[in-house]
Amino acid sequence: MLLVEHFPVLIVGLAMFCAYTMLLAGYLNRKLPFFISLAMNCVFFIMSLFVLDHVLNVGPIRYWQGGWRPPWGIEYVIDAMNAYLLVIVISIVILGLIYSRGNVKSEIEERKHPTFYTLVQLMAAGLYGITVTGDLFNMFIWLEIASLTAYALIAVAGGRALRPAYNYVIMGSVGAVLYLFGVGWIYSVTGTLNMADMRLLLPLVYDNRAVQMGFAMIVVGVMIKAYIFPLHLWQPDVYTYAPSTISSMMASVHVKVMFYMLMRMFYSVFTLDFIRHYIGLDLLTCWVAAIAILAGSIWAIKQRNLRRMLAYSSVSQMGYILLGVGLSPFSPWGLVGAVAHILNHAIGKGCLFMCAGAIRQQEGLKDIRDFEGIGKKMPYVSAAFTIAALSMIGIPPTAGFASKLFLILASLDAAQYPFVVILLLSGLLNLVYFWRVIDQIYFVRHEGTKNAGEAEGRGKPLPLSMVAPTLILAALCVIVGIIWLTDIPLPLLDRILSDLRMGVTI
Amino acid sequence: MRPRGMKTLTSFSITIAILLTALSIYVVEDLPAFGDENSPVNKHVKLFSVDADGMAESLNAGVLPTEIKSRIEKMGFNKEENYPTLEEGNYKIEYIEKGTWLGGRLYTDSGWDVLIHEGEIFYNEPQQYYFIKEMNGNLTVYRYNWPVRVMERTEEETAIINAVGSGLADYRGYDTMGEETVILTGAIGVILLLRRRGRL
Amino acid sequence: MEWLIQHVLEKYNFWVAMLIIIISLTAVIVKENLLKKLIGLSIFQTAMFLWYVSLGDVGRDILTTWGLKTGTPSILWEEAAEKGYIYANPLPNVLMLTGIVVSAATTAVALAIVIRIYQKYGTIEEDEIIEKEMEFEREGGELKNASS
Amino acid sequence: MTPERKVYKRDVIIEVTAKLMSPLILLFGLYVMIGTGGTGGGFQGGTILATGFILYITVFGSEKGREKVPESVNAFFKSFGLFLYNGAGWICILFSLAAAQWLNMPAFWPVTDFVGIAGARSFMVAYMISVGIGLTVMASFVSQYFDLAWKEDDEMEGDEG
Amino acid sequence: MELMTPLFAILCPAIAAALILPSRNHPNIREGWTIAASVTMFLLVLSMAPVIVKGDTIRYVLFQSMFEDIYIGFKVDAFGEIFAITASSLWVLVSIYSIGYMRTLNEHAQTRYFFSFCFAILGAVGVALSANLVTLFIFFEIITISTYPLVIHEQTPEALRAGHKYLAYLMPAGAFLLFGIMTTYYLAGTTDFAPGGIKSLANASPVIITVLFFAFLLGFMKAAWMPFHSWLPTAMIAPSPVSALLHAVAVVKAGVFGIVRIVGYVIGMDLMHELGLWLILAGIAGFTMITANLFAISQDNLKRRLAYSTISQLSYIILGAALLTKDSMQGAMLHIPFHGYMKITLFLCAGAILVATGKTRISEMAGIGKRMPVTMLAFSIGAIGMAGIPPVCGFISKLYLCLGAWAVGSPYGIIFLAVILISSLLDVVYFFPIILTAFFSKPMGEISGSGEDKVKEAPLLVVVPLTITAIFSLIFFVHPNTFYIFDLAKMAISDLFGGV
Repeated sequence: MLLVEHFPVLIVGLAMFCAYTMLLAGYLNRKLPFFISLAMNCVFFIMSLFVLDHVLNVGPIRYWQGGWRPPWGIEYVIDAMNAYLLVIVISIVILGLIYSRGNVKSEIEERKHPTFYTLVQLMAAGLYGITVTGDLFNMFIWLEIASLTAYALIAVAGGRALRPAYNYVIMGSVGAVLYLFGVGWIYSVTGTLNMADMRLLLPLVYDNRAVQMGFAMIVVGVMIKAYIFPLHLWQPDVYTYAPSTISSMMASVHVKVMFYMLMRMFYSVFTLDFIRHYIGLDLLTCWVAAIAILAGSIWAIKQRNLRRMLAYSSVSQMGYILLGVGLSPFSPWGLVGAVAHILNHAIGKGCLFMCAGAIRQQEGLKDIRDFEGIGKKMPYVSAAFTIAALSMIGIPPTAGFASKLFLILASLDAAQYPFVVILLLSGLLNLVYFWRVIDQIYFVRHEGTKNAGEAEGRGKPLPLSMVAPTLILAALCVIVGIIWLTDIPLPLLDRILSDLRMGVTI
Repeated sequence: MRPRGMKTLTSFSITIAILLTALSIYVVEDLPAFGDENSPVNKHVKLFSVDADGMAESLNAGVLPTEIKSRIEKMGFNKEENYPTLEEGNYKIEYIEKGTWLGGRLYTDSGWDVLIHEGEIFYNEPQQYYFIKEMNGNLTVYRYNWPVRVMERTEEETAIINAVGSGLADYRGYDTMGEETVILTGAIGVILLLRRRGRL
Repeated sequence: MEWLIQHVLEKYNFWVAMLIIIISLTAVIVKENLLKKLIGLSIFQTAMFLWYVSLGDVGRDILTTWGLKTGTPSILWEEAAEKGYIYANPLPNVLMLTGIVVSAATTAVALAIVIRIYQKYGTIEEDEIIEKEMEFEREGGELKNASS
Repeated sequence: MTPERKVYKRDVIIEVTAKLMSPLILLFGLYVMIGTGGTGGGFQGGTILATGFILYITVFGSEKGREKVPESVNAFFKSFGLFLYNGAGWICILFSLAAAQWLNMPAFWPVTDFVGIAGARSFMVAYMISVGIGLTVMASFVSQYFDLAWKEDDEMEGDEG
Repeated sequence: MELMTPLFAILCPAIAAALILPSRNHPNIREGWTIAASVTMFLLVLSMAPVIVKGDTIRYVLFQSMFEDIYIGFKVDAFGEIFAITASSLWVLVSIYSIGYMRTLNEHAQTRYFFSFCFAILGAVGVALSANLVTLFIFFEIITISTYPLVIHEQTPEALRAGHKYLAYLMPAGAFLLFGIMTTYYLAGTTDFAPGGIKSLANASPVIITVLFFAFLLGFMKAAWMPFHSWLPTAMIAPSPVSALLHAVAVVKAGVFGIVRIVGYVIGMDLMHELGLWLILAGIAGFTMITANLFAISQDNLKRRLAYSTISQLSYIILGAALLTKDSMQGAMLHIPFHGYMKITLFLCAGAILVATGKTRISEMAGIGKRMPVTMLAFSIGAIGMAGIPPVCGFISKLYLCLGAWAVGSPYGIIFLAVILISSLLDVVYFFPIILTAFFSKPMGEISGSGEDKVKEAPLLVVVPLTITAIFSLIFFVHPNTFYIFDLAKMAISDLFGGV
């Protein structure tokens, strides 16, 4: 075997190995775990780049755990989609770690840092695992690791974060169990747990009610995790009160990986043929996504707490991705839009949450109406916020414009004209609630500007470790946006389309 | 006195619960019968059936008929999908009498057992893969699933007579590692949330 | 009778699992007490374990057309052959061992959060907690969001 | 907020029984943990071990329990069990020079010379994986018990949102 | 031919913006960057003119996008070159002017001002040079966003309200434009500008073409055609140089430019004529010309009056494009630079008056002509040109427009000819009173600058640019081919109508 074929399992396994080490190291010295985790994740990042290169040039990696042939053992399959997502997840986790270096000091007492970083590392391991695995039950394990760590990491903020965290525990566990239950339904009529094997055996029993039931349960369970519109109710409180690092990590990568599970279900386990002809879910998905887009934006407009606003904005942005997936049966550009928006939203929303945390840490401000003069006091953070907000609105040449372009083209190509209107309208709604913040930051001048809110470290300038990741993400918003306009990502997209068995290339 | 969020949460999840359960009870009928030892989970899953004109002879002769072979490969169980190939010499066919006790399973029907060299790295024993059954002029092709294969092979592959243990720690070892990590996660989470003394 | 055998006796385990799921989900939703919610959740998971494991069982006498068979634990032993026993399917057991561990860990974390909530609010009744949070906001301790 | 600590009076019978029982429980747990060859396995064994400790702690209280199961040992076992398990996988990759996958026993691993590949697998499963699982499960449950059962009259921490 | 000149021309303001930020504490260096960038860009743009006059077009593909037949790049043809020359040449003068203006009024946040100004100009020139609709859209949005800080420069609540109105009009316009562009790509498979229209668009159904046309019309709301005009007078709260360059030349002309592009290079004259869309467009333009002038008469605030005059003058260009005849098209193309020069003169004069006396209302300007003769002379030149009276360049373009309207021939032609003449008359009606009050009416002490009567000319940095623009608007009359404008217009016409 080539060495690069070991890299996916190395990434997941070593991520956990590193977590155990961090626990011991944290017992000896409280500063150590952060550096261990940072170094290891950088190594993983290089590995993931190698994996992406190998996948694009040679082909998918299939790794048999324990040397057992897939239907008997656990198989890891890394095709273009996984590799692409893996690179995104690892890089954003690294940036989040760097950010947390300066941020955690002000939000969590010092004696808890070792366990905090261990849990963050374990969450990262769970996310990597979901990304690379090719086995339905194995995916459930990683899902549980990622979720459990998330519960604990949200609740550690204490105070108002506790009740949302508990809601999340209940709803998230119900979602996970629903997922496993759905897997059980499918397993009961095919007798296998491997995704590729399942994909070959399922068409024989597509009209079996158990299969359709399993599909419904899996979709509902995963939708709870990915807060697709009607099931998003745990999310705004959680994102509002969780530690800044955690809300930025969850909003940028956690939910993306959860949504990736949904895409796997749609494209790799079941086929678009099943979704269109046996349960007729394609247009329904599009409309759910459309409602999510509009409702999320309207809720966001009603908010006055910055992070709550961003949380609702995430709900609407997840609608974008779901809309792309829903349009993909009609037009390949839908899938392209979804794939592009996974990256764009990860970058942009991560940057926005980091900015929110930075503003809260330095000035102790949460209410948008108190933001006068932030532009003067913290120029870099507000510049990053502006760029990321423009990307969310979809102003060229930022990243958001590219995904809007793809999705509009997809809905034209699919002859689903209402969605064109909805996409353009939601761009304007995003303008409304983001521009309000930008105005407050830069332009509004009241007499006797008041600073409500008291957080420690208020007024004193932010450490570089918090500003740098924010700026990097903001710069990426522009760079990625320009790259999407070129034809550089074309081979990647073609490979993703063929690996997800769209049967077409662009 | 409850904010709107919780209300909607309740109504949503009640509807979800009722929907799911009603649906499930309706769907249970399509499940294989409880305790059926020939169900896909317990033994083998049905792939397809062709009419047997002279295929029985070739099967007895130990040769897989090209029609069955092509059907199987067209279904996707081929080299591209990383399944063992059905070339000559890579498989061997055995006839199994009705009532044979094999692989921890009692054969309620007689048929041909297709064993395949799977080409794994350290084990290259031919393993039970397909089962072809003849009934009223039709050949039905089945694909064996986990339990048969494991019951047949676990002793010489892992030297563990406890199939649950071998499955837990060996065949699906990576799952179990994740599971232990989940336990560790729970413990660390509790430490993070509650512990007020000691070093961690 | 035929109908009964075909629809109830053949599948009674699944029916039972479904009923337990109804009960547990109702508990999760309706109960105001956080611990009772948690208990409902655990019952939900356990019902799923029952459902899974009953997939793997073999050899009910009602069904078998071939002599007397009962499923035995899947531990290989020589006499099984001539005794004509057949093994239960080990895979669901493997999976459910993992599932049990996961549910245990989830319960632990949830309990920890409940304890934190009790330390903070002095109660684990949801509506009282929300009442206290409202007081917080009236004191201006926390921001009031416009949507609620 | 937390209710005031009650002082329980000690009971000889319970303490003696606990003193007698818990070592036996631990022994049984060890037997179950190693005995993957027959029934049993790491998880069951680890749970039984944990019950042994928890019985002791319940009877003698957290402080004395802490003396018997120090935090350092606990933390060490928590990680060490998983080191064993995870390492068992890496060993296979290392010894086969990245020719075999994770947890796939290479033909020229020292043990395989005596007991063959299957024997080596069973050795690894019994003495590395099961023991690893057992240690982790024991340590995790004990520490969870410590943290959940530990009543402390600490004040409500302030509200950070 | 392949030349990187357009790219360099676009990069100039970007580099200047990048350099302005670090040197925010040294005003001289900061404004030095602006001047240098503007001059360089003007020379680069001008250097392309001879090539184009020879009948060649300069293409530069920045990169190929992943849609086939869509590339991000520049294609400089005669029409685009006209607009580019206008914007870049005026940027030189306005940047000099704005230095004097900002310093005299010592405004706050000058760095932000110059920074956004650079990006606005980048957008305008980018729109002029872009090769297809997608590139044009990118630069269009850049204009919209980068103009917002300039509009709300005062940061007073009413300035913010004006800015919100600005966005409330222009961002939906961007949405419409995007819709139009994607529909065009979906129908035609390409978005490149082709003289005489994109061929493959012709076999789409008339309904869709009409929808497309209206989407584009709404998308180019920057052209301030009625009834979607009211953002422009509101945006006049911005500092005078902004109103001068952006709201008389760059932004609004970008909108008009877009409309002419659509008429001539995307939908095409034939299609416009078949579907009778030209009549709708011409009707809107004529309505706007008359109504805006009537609005203008009632305004007392000088800049608002100028804004309404701008709205009506822009509609001259739209009308010229809509009439679809050679002469009218040429008149439209000539009116872009000519009106730019004249109108910028007027705005700069308004700014100069504000700098010198702090007056914004016309009723207060009685007798101001005696105190600042140069400014008011320049102002009267601009006003005469607006009315289309020789010897100012406005006469030429309006002459061509009238010829074009006559050439339409049908009763419509006569009607639109009458409309042009009437609105020119209205121009006279609302411009000459200003000149009269300025020169020939006695200043009343309490109105004309409380107490002090010693109002002098504005500082030199302010007066020189407006003098230059006034002189240029005379030069364009005697020698219309300055900066190759006239040849370029002929070039564009021959491109559009095939052969001279």
